[in-house]
Amino acid sequence: MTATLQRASAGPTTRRRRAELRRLPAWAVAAAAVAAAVWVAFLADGTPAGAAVTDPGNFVVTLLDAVTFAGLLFVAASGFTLIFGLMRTVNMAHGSLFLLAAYVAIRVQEAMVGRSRNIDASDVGLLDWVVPMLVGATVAAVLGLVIQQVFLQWNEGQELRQALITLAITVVLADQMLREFGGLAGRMVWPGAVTHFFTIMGERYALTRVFMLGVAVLVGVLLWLWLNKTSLGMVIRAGVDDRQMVRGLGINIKRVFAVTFFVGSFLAGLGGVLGASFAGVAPGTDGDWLLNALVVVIIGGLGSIKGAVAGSLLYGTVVAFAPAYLPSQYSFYAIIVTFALLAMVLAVRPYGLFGRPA
Amino acid sequence: MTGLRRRATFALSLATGLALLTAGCGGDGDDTAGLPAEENVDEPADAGDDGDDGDEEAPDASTGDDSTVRLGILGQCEGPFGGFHEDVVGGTALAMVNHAGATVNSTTSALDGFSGAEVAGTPIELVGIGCGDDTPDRILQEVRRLVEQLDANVIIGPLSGDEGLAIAEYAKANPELTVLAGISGSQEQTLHVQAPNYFRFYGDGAIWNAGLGDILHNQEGWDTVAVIADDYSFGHTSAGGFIADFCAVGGDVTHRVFPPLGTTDYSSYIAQLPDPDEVDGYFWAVGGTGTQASLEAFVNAKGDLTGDQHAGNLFFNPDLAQALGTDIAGAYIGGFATLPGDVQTPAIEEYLASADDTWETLPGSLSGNEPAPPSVAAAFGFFYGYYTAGVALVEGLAAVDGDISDKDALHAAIGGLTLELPYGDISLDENRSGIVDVGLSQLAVNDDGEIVQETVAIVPGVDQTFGGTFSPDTPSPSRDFPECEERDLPWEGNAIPVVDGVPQQ
Amino acid sequence: MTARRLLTRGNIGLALLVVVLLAMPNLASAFFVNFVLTQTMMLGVAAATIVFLARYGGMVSLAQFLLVGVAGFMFGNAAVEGGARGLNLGMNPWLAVVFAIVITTAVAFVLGALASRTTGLYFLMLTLVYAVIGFFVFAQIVELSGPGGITSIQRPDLMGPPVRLYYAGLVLSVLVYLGFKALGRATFGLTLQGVRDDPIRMASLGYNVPMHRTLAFTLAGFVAGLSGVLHVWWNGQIDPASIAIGPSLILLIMAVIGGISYFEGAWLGAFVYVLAFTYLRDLPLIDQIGITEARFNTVIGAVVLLIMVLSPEGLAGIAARVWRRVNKPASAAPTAPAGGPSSAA
Amino acid sequence: MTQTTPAPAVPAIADPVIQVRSVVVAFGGLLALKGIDLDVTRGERLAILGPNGAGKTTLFNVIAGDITPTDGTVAIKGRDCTFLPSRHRPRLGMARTYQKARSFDGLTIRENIYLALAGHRGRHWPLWRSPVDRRLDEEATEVAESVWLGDHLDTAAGELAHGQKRQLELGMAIATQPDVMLLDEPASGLSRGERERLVELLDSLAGEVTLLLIEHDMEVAFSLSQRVVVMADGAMVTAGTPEQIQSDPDVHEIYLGVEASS
Repeated sequence: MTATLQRASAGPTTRRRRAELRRLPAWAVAAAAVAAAVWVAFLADGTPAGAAVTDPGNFVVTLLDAVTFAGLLFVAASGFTLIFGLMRTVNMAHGSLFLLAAYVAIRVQEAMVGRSRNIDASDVGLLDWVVPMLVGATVAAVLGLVIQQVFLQWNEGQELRQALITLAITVVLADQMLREFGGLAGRMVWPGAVTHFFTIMGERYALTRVFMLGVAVLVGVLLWLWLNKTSLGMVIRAGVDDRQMVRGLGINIKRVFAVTFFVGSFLAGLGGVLGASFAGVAPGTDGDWLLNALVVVIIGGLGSIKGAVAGSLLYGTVVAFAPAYLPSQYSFYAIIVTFALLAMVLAVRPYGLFGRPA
Repeated sequence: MTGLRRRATFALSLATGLALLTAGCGGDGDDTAGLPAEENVDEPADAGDDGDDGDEEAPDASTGDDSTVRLGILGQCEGPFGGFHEDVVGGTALAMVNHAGATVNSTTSALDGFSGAEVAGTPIELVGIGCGDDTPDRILQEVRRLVEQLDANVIIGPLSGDEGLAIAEYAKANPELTVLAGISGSQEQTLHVQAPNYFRFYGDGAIWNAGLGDILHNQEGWDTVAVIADDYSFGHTSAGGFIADFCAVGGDVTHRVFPPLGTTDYSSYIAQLPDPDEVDGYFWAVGGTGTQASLEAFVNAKGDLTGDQHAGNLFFNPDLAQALGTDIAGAYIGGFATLPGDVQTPAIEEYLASADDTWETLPGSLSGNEPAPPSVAAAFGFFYGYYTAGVALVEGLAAVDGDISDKDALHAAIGGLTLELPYGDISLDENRSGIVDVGLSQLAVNDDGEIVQETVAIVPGVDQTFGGTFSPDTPSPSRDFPECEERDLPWEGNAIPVVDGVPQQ
Repeated sequence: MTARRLLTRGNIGLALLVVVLLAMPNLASAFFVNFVLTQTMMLGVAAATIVFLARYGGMVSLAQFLLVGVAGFMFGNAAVEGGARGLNLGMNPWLAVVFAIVITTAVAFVLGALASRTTGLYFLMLTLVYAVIGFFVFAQIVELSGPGGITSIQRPDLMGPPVRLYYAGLVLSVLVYLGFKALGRATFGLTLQGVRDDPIRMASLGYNVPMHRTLAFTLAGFVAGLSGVLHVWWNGQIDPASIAIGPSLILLIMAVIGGISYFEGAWLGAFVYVLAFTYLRDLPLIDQIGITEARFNTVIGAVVLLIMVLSPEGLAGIAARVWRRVNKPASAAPTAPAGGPSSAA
Repeated sequence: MTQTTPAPAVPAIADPVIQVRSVVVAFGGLLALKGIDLDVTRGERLAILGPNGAGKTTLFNVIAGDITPTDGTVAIKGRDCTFLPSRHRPRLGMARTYQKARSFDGLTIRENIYLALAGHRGRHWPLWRSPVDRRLDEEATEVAESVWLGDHLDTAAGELAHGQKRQLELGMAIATQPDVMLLDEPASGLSRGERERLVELLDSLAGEVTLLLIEHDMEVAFSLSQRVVVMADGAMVTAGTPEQIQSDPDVHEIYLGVEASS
């Protein structure tokens, strides 16, 4: 018996080696992160931005770009992940709701300002931006609710079927929006009050981007308060953690689902209006933003608000840093770095940073 | 376990198969000796293993019957230019009305086509309208539908650049076909493919910026410029035309930045541009949502857009970019589809009036696909490009006296045409691409304080080689081609100034 | 297998169908054969790889058209000689086919390995991201994709006449159909279905679950690659827009229309789609009810929506249900693994 | 090492097949196992009792490799298997069943058992059927008959009744002729008659098979096992022969009492 015991306890070395082997992807990712940081900080000469130590201004601006863009990503992805977290519905129509809210808001803003082209920021009061935003997001939310009530409510649990239903809705909505709003790009105009610039480390920077981040943070805080401080929010949070439990509590689950879908679609709409102010919208923007939301939640983990924050920051960082800090002749391949990011996250955590297997 | 399902689905497939077999056969009940499907549509029908059984006519008479021009139009009903479907069909229809005695079938929509077109005794019948979505794959399917199913023998279209390349290749493989490109702007479709039956009475994407370098360098005194353009063929071509022009007259391009399609946040790419004190100016060729987003990213990072430091291609205009404040007045814009929209001559007025006489209203793209006076659509390049193709078809037919059985003669006749058109004469170079007059414009503030586009010059006789920068032996414009080289341009110094819409001949 | 077992109604039906299809070039117009049916065969094979992964592996993939495109690009790069676009390797066309298939299979292996620890909806979304990133990769790496696509891609002389391409598609379709069917009863197919039903149980039985998923994806990639070679032969060109998200969705839509858990559904869906795409707008008065070719996407979207609402098993599923009802007294037919893939999520 | 073991009355045993040492499993902040030590000797039949949430299934999952412990080691047949993924267990002669029957619902009973056989033999990849498969099918048929499922060979597992599923589960476990079997509540949800058959079946297994079993049903547990371990709240409480446990007042209090009230 002692002999066998010794054999068993001879394990530790093997065991440590195994444990290390298992952590190998994590180490590789850590090494890659450190290498990237060192590259950006010291070695990145010959890149468009230059090494951070020699050109701190560019670095700070890129960092600000990353964080502000991450704010937009978060708003766009949070509704998607909320709906998935509670209902296991992959809402492929998320991008369509995003685009629809943007189009509606643009129309409303044009009506409020009284002209459809050459709108100068100074013509746009804060209300001329906030009201269209709320109207657009509400339209998206109502449509989302209708989609949920008509097409998703009765087949709950059939996840693939739901995903394909929303996919079909996306195809129809995209075509109908093309018919209604045409093929040209449209845009919301930021309110004049925030259209200013400031100087940081000798570089000019736009207040609108910071404003966008502010809106995103506000949305995030409100979402957090709602989920943590209201009884309905707590039910939803509990439902994300344990769906069976919520059912057992005797709560009107249908109402909870409807509210969640409404809020998730509203968030998609908010994202759409922010996106339309930031970069404009056109046919195809729906697909782009569905993709953005997907990348964020795949990185961050489906159904996790924390994950949406982390995913937005990581993805935003890659989007901002890759073109600036790849050697100039390779900056065309920045998009491929996104793929590398995805691959690294999946290698370490197949269900995303904060995700759990369904 | 699965046996039942399998059987059932087989039965269904079988049933549909048989049902469609009848449908597929269409109305022809004639004997079909040999394999109709053997008909080689990708290669000349006479080059190969058939022709021995001498069957009367292939089904649907797809090769014979040269007594009628069966016209197919390739438009785009989906995709980014989906809104222009009505416009482009309208262009060709108007050409038929004005030059072939046709009447339109509906006075409120061009898509219903026209009837009664006839040239020298040969009727022109519209057999179908193809519906592209801006991708080559789709337009190939559409052209095959028009040619192989609906028996079109003349195609007018397509609309966009990559589509044009695909259709030119298709034309090359189907020499019996006659293709008159619409406004497709890629260079290679004529310069490289050189299909003898493919004609473009129009400029390519590079041509539209011809003359801009001349003005900016020689008149405005720019020596260095940074270029930012979409990272795909149209962006490359458009930037390539500007670079060829600007460098030919002695300027220098110091930076070339190509943000990928699908970029949302342009700030990292704008950061790659030099600061305003480091170059004399910037040239913009970013389209779609990128127009707005990239200009705004520039304002955010580098400063306001000013007229003395910025120029651009067609996208750089106040209809597409809110970010252009009033400081932008004075900036130059490359020609767009050779249409100087605000120029008024008797010929132009007559052309626009003819459109208004033909339809009551047209739901063109410029009016947001709402009913509007047809001249709104007609004054725009998309409509006009398809108009020129239609006129070319009519005049080509007239030149061969309506006899289209000899394709070589027909193609030679079309190739030798010089069209006298409202916005300037158009002839073809040896690769059957248009030699055209290019209108350049400048942004200005109008009486209402709004930024508008005004034509300031017409550059006559622009061809696609730019004095030799581009030739059949050079690659397509790309991220690093063309290089910046000085050379003689035939149109340097020949620009005709335009004042208040009147060319100063 | 005895001769009697071979003589099932299903097999007879298949044989009949194949005979009819073989005779089609004599029966139908050239356009119908070379355009409609040839496309049906090519797209059917590609859609069948979606069905294969969904039905046996519980993985609904949106990346199959990407693999079709990878094969097309690789064939174009390898076979074209002296053009202005792509790598211009100028290989013998058949060698180029091998090259294209090998690369496509390798790409599928890598993508499959990355996705192998995810299932269900995660897999669906990940493959959607693959499809989009794949498009951008080809759009940005112009050395591989043109720039702006590879054109003038010739097919081998053997495949010269279009009708031969049809026969090639037909032969490939029959092989793929029978192969996938047979695979379902072979060890790998059974293990894959085990992985679909319960990956944890499979692991405790000694199976390497991620490896099974990876190899299934690789096999699907190999078949999609074959379809891709046919496709590029048929089309003569390929460009990044060929593999954008639109075509990827259409391929999935075909599989869904046909019935995503029926192999027959792949071809049925492809056929119905191509048919609708080609002939729907020719129907008299169809534009009177607001259906023009410009609104084709609305029609297709509505059809998919209708199918998913009424019968997630698609047309093949509906047919099976009708058949079951007709034959009800004959046997209490087992219910199909309805939406089988979703249950594995 | 046994001296340091907190759990009392683990008899010194020869030839241990399973050795669990100080195993701790934490789910987030929750300690599901708080340092378990367990030795199972070859041929032993051991039952683990305990109320819900005692950590029995977690311990099973650790031994079977479905869960990697937060701390501690697991050795099977003297080999350290702490980090060995579950898929390597069958090669060590181990098979298990699950509390909630995990069969492959889309496959037939024969195919389910076939997978157990093929998995054990390492026959995972062939793309076509061969004579080997026919032999495996025959074996699967025999196994199915031995668990009284011979009449349902071509029935999909998803259509089986609950009791039949458990029979199938057991069949898949015994198909590979393991010498260590982990059975997680094999009798749950079975009728009285089915339970008797189950006991009969397990009794009929060759004597050298080591049997580790979680069972709620005392009757089944006591009739099958030679030794009983009682767990509560992630720790081991006591161990002994079925007779000892049955008469242990502590066990009655912590286990039976709890169960009666729940």
